[in-house]
Amino acid sequence: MRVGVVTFPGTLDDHDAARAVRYAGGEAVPLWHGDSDLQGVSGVILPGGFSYGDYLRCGAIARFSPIMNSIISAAEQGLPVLGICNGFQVLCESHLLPGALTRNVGLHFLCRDQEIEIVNNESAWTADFGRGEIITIPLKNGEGSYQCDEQTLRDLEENNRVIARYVGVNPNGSRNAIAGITNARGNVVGIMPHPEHAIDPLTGPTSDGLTFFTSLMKSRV
Amino acid sequence: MVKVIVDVVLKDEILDPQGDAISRALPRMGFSFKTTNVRQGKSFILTLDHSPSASELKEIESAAATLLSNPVIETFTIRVED
Amino acid sequence: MVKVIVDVVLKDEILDPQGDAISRALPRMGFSFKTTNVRQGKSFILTLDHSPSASELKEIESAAATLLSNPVIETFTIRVED
Amino acid sequence: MALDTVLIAESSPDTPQPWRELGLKEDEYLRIREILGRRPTSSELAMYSVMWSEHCSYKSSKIHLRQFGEKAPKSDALLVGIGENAGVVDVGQGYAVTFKVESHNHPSFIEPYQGAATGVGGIVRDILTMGARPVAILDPLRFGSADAPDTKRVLPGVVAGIGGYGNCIGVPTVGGEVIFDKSYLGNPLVNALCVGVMKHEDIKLARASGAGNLVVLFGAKTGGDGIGGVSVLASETFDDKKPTKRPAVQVGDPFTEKVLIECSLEIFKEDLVVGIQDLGGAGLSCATSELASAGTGGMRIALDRVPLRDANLSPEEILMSESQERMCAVVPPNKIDRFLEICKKWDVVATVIGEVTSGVRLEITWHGEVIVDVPPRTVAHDGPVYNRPFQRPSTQEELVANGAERLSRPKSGSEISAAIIDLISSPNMADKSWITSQYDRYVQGNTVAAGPSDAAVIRIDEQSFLGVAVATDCNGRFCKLDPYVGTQLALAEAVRNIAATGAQPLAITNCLNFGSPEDPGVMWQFAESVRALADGALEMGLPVTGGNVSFYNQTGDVAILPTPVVGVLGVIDDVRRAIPYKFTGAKDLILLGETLEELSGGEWADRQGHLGGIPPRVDLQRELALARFMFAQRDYIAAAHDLSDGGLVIALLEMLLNSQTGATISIHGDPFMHLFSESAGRILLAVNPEDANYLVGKATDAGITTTRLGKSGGENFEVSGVCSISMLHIRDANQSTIPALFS
Ligand SMILES: Nc1ncnc2c1ncn2[C@@H]1O[C@H](COP(=O)(O)OP(=O)(O)O)[C@@H](O)[C@H]1O
Ligand SMILES: [Mg+2]
Repeated sequence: MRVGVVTFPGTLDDHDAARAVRYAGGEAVPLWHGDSDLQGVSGVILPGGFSYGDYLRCGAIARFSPIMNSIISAAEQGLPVLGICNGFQVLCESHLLPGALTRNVGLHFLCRDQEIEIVNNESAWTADFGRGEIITIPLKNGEGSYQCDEQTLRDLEENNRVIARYVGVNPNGSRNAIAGITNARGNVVGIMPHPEHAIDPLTGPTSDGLTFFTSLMKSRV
Repeated sequence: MVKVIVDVVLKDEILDPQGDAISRALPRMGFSFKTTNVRQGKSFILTLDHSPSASELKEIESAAATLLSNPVIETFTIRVED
Repeated sequence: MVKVIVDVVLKDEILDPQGDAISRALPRMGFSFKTTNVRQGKSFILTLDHSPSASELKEIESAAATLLSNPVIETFTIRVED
Repeated sequence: MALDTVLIAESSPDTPQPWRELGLKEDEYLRIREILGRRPTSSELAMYSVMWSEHCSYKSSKIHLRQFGEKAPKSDALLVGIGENAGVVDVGQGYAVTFKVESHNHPSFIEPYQGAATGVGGIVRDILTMGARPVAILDPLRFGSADAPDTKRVLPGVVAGIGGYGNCIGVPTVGGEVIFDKSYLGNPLVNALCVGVMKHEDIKLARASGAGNLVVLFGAKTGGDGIGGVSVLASETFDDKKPTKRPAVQVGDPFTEKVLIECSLEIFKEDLVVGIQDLGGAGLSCATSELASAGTGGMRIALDRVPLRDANLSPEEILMSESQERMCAVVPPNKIDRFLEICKKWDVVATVIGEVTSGVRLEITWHGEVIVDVPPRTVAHDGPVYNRPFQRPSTQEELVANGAERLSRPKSGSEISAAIIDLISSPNMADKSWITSQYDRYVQGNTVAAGPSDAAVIRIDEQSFLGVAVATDCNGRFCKLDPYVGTQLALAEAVRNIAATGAQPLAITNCLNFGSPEDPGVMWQFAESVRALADGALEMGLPVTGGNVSFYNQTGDVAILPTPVVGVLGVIDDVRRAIPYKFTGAKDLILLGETLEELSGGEWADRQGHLGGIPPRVDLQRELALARFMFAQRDYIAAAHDLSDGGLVIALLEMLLNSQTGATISIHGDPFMHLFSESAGRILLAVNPEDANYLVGKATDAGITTTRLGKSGGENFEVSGVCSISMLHIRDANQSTIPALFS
């Protein structure tokens, strides 16, 4: 399966996302922010980093790039899209996902190995997990606190759109300890911690994150 | 030179950890004035070499609503300073 | 409720990468108004339940000069909004 | 302000010039006049003054640093030595690794966030300039007392600045040091080390050759950053009305740096440059004169072509500006189109500002008028050299006579318990994860080990699992007691950290942080330190590949503890076989190396407010034997941790805390001495019980003393017959100190 990995200026984890796709048995296709051709990929990953320096607001400038225009329309047609960290922020800025990510309550960048519980194992990117499975993957960001209004929160909770929740102490002040969410259709997923950094215990805390990518390989959303 | 300033603040219902941290720090630093609330906002100072026309102001407003602020969590106001 | 707003901006001679990034993004997004310069600042909105006295304003000024701004690279102004 | 040109300078020899305000000595100024055969123009004066400064010319240290060349061990690994932006070593499989440390001490005191951030930016560009992808950052830091109010200002800012920059450019920060001592109050040390990786054929050098090749400036636009000093040229001599307030504070733009990294690597890949230099201290003055001087000598620059952020800058200011995130490349004319195309792809401003000429002079024009015409070597390399007087201070005798071994020591079990808790919770020994959790250690996906590991281990090839290990060390108190021994102890410790991971030590870099070279006592510390490092490098067969000198680290007359930070790079053929620093399951605990009664300058003595005596003995051969043993036996060792600050007790507790278990050990002899002595040449091992006899046998064969300490397990740290402390209590003591001070 061919999976697109987008590089904006300032993207950092694109190589890692591509490596994760390869580890999962897929082929990673680099997508450049200035192009608008999705090259027929079956899924797209918006990796972590600081697109355009994250100046202004995280993900705000990236949202207006040519590649995002194509991704937004394809996602609305059902193309699986995974936004990790900065990618999650871009998805919120693009209104493919509701809410926004704001400054961590601790006010610091925080890099740690984080336990999360997979709450929804029906999305394109989580179907290979067990429901309620607890995994450990790295969290690393300064603005990872998920915020939204009451109505949105209710909608997310009632419609099984929370993908994952932080286990234990809430690391950043996210509402309902939300670590990731999906759209109504289940093809667009945003997740704050980094599954692509947990694909091999040699270089990450676990290999738990690999399942996000193998899920896509099996999915038929 | 004319300055058009876009002030962006978080909506009241959105958590503002920086504002809260400042609230807590003020008394600790020995300041005695009492605040009921502290919020931190952003401002964007656009310098123009002319007074903005009505249509330019409209464009600035649309930039403020799309690029400079995120309507999901923020609101903005615009002031012009000559 | 009275709002005392402390506006903090980088000194003119200090590089503002954020402002520069916005300058570059605006035309890319199709906005046609021309800016000679964009700077990004911060604001602190202190809400008080009374009009600040002269001595309170003085204290706020000193908080602005120490906690809220970094005098090495920033300057500030204070406005009161009733 | 009137433009000062070469023509004007020739016809107005007596115009008074502000050489003194620019930091030049009278004989230095006269020397410039002699070189040029006339008075310098104000632009030339600006260039010479900054290039002949201590920071750029190494005028006080050069005489000593020569030993690194003279005593250099023969090394096949060294591909590029001292003199380039950073040294390069061969790590096998066609890979080359470059690494270097630099200091940004003073700027980080003035503005901690930006000072530290631009320090990281600067060293990363030095590494990039060699043709390498930057793959890791380490940050050796020193602050004043942890509870001093100014430390609360400086430390959080410095940490946020390093994280803010390093995280944003996508280079993992994987190691470093955080040490508190009152001597650093008012003079924190912010050193940053960067490691870069490339293939042999990608190595780039900083030289301009080939007449007709183009000089390209690319990256950020030039602003008035860091030219506070040179504004005297504008104000005092020429125009008093001009605002002279220029920012001494440089602001970093990590996003521009990240883009510059990717853009440069793409340019290197297509082999589009013949020489390249980053713009650091002294900006264009340095880059143009160094490129020309290291090449054939001739270069012409049209300074008015430099893209400016501030249109009011004078040519002198442009020459001196230290605006960040800029690079200067020498590009053959037939490759310039492709070069500019790649810059455009990355949205990087690139401008041809001049060309290499067949002459031997560096000529700089401003709108057609010649404002600089100099032999570049006289600017870049032939600066003044001082042999500053040095002398062992008369107070040294008294200092070394007052050993910590004579202090009264804890004896009873409860006194020893209290000393253990005091030490593990002391700011120097406390858990630093409040700091390191602000750094991205995962980005690039090659981090095999990061702090609190003894050394960082980075994979450099995904197929073969080739990797490198890096560590930095220095105990300034040891160096104060004896700068020669102290420096060799720093080297020994850094090598031991590499050894503890099972890597093979390969090369040395350093950052020599000292007080004023004009103080003969400080100069003695410096001379001893350099001599020790050169001797040590020779004895260990490890080349010194580069480094940095930072003088004038003092508050008033009081210098910081001499702090020669030593960085060592090791190579590891298969990172999957690296020795971890923590373990799971029941293990036997074995100590390698001998413990002597050595408490002076150590952590326990420091907690008693005591500094005096003789530092621990250093035996570099013994360190090498340990390194060989660790490498040979790496597959039999479950976990290892080197002993250094705080001795056995700290090494043990750190290993146990990381492994989330307790232990029971027994000690033969004076328990306090064995637990708290800081003898060098020791490593703690955790091994599977069935491997213990084998390993002890092998160590004995290698001439290494071993001690079986006991076994891991349980919920307490128990020293049989002495004390038993709950690990929960120890963990709490260890973890709460730093957050309580700085959150
Ligand atoms: N303490 C030292 N030990 C070894 N080499 C040093 C030391 N200090 C400086 N050097 C070398 O001198 C050269 C010039 O250093 P420097 O001016 O700091 O370079 P740059 O301006 O590129 O940072 C470099 O090759 C550097 O490695
Ligand atoms: Mg350099």
